[in-house]
Amino acid sequence: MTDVAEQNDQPLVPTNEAELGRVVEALLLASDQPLSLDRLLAVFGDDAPQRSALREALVWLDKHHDESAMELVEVGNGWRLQVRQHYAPWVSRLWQEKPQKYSRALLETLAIIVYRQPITRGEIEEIRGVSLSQTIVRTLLERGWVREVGHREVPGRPALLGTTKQFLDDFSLKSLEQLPPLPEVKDLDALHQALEQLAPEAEAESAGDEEE
Amino acid sequence: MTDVAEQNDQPLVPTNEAELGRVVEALLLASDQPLSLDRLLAVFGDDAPQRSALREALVWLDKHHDESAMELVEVGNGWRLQVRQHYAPWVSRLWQEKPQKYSRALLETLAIIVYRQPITRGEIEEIRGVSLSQTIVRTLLERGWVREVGHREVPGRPALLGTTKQFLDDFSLKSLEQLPPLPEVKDLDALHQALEQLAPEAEAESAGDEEE
Amino acid sequence: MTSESPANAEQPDEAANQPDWLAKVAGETLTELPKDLYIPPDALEVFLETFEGPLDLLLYLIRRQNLDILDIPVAQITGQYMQYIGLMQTLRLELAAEYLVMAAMLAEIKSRMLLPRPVDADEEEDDPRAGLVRRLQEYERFKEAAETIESRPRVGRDVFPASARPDRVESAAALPQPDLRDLLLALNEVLARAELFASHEIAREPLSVRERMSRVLERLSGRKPVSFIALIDTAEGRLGVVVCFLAVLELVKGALIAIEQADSESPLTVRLAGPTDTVMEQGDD
Repeated sequence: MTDVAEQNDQPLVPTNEAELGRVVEALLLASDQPLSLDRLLAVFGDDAPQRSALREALVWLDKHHDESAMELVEVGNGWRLQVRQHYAPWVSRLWQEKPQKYSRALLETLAIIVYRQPITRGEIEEIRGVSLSQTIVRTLLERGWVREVGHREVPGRPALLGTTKQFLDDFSLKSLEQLPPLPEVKDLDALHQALEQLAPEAEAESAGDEEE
Repeated sequence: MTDVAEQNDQPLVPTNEAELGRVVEALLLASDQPLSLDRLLAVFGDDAPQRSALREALVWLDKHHDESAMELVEVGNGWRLQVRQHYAPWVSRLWQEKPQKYSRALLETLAIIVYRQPITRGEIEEIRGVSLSQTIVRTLLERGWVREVGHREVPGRPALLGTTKQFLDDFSLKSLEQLPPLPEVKDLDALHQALEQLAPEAEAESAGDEEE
Repeated sequence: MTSESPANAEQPDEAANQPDWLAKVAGETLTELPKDLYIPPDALEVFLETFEGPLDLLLYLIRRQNLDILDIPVAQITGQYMQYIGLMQTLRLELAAEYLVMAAMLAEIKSRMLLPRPVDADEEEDDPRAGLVRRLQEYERFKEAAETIESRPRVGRDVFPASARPDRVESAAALPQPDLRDLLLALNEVLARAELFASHEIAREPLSVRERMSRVLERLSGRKPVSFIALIDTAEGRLGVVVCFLAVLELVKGALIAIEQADSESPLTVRLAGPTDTVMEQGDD
């Protein structure tokens, strides 16, 4: 928290192996994907260090984490800092602890993708009137319910999102056809009727309390 | 990293400070939210270490990462490992997308909620002198920075808005206490004087007593 | 919505009191401004967007006066304010309502100030400006607080949480599984908010076409053209063929793919629309 002031758009070039190692560490920690050497180099812009220097920094980083819960591994797409397998049991207990509920925002986003696919983030934002948080999209991608199916050929080439087979499976649908068409969704009574048709046994008893 | 084999569903209780520290490190890294002491303890189930031991492990962890690019901080929801501010400039170049910028209207609204919570929309509008756009409230709710904490018992039962722990997390605050107090009324006399000019013949003595 | 107002009429000498005003237009600092305006009209729109409402604007005007010209004539602030309103009305009508309310309030204050007051009147209670002063002061405090909040290190902008995961986790954690009801109710809520969905065309459009559009795009994601026939699975029957055909048409309409045919004899091929296929207008709803 100390030397923020001296930082500006153009970060300083790290001068030694350890400092370069820490920059790489920061990058790997902040990224949720493995980073290739090229991707790492790109961050430095014109002041990119030598490839060899970067490799040395990775070696430094690896050694430096000898005593931590993380390890540096090289995978197909590049380098990744990951939690050592040794600690996986605790992590799995953390994750198991509470299957949270998905937010309304996430469900709305998913519903829009279902009905309007293929669709870009921008278009989703337009419909919902709110900016779309990165986390929501990531969760949907991780869950395998949604994936990028292409790009819209406009400036920026935004990704187009669509639903997957996995989505159908997880929601017990044979095809999207089984979902009620939009007009019914708009009419709350018709919606409930459609829902009951979908799964008469399951929905029958909870018919009263759908609003929260 | 040799004894993976002896690990099974029931992870061993870490026996020393450093090992406990590494378990905590693994948990914090794997969680996408800060973790409180309670949540950390819950992971260990029946074999939970002492609270004090956990605290010591956190101290160990903090010290252990002295020379790394990350730091341990305490925020609203608990503890978080984050990239040191020093390395933020490189990290922010990792992504093409610029971080979301929030409008002044949104920030003013947020500030009013922070300092005047619980507060209704109407009261916010009164302070800002403009009607509050739906989008602003929705964005604040969606970011999880603000939520409805109740209703004012007046006609219409308007919702009361307040800030959340997520707000503290996202603005690196342990508690609201850490924010500076609401700024004092600015050079009261000068402001008043300026208004005086509206009608110089009117009184000049009501300048002293504007609280709030 | 008449822009004629009493205040407008009484400021012919406004230009004489021109403060040494600075405004930024397209990055350039203006020190000299047209005699009849504080801000040139085309800059005003941009300029106004920097104000968050009538209080903000009023505060700005007062602060301005305060710094530069304390000896401004009485009607100045109101007059200036009215002038902004007039311009706003021509440029950004939707902004005007709240500003008009403030203008009315200013006019009211002014008129009450002109009236003689009973000698024994309670000073505080009777001061028509007291309420306004308080609101301005209160507002200014939050304006400042907003800046403080903005400058806090923010996750995603200045603060980056460190994350790492184990390569694999043995027992897969139970993930939340919403049911269809949740999903549709969420959709229902968006629909209630966004009339964008109201389009009949969309309403009639079978969902399977949407789904197929995604499939087709995926299929083409290798960037290699695919023969149109290859996209159709005859095993799906008539309906399947129709759905596929509609999906392709939709995609063409949305400029997402392009259909090509070398000559009238050769087969139709379908490929992703390239950056070269300039699209003037996105086939939006």
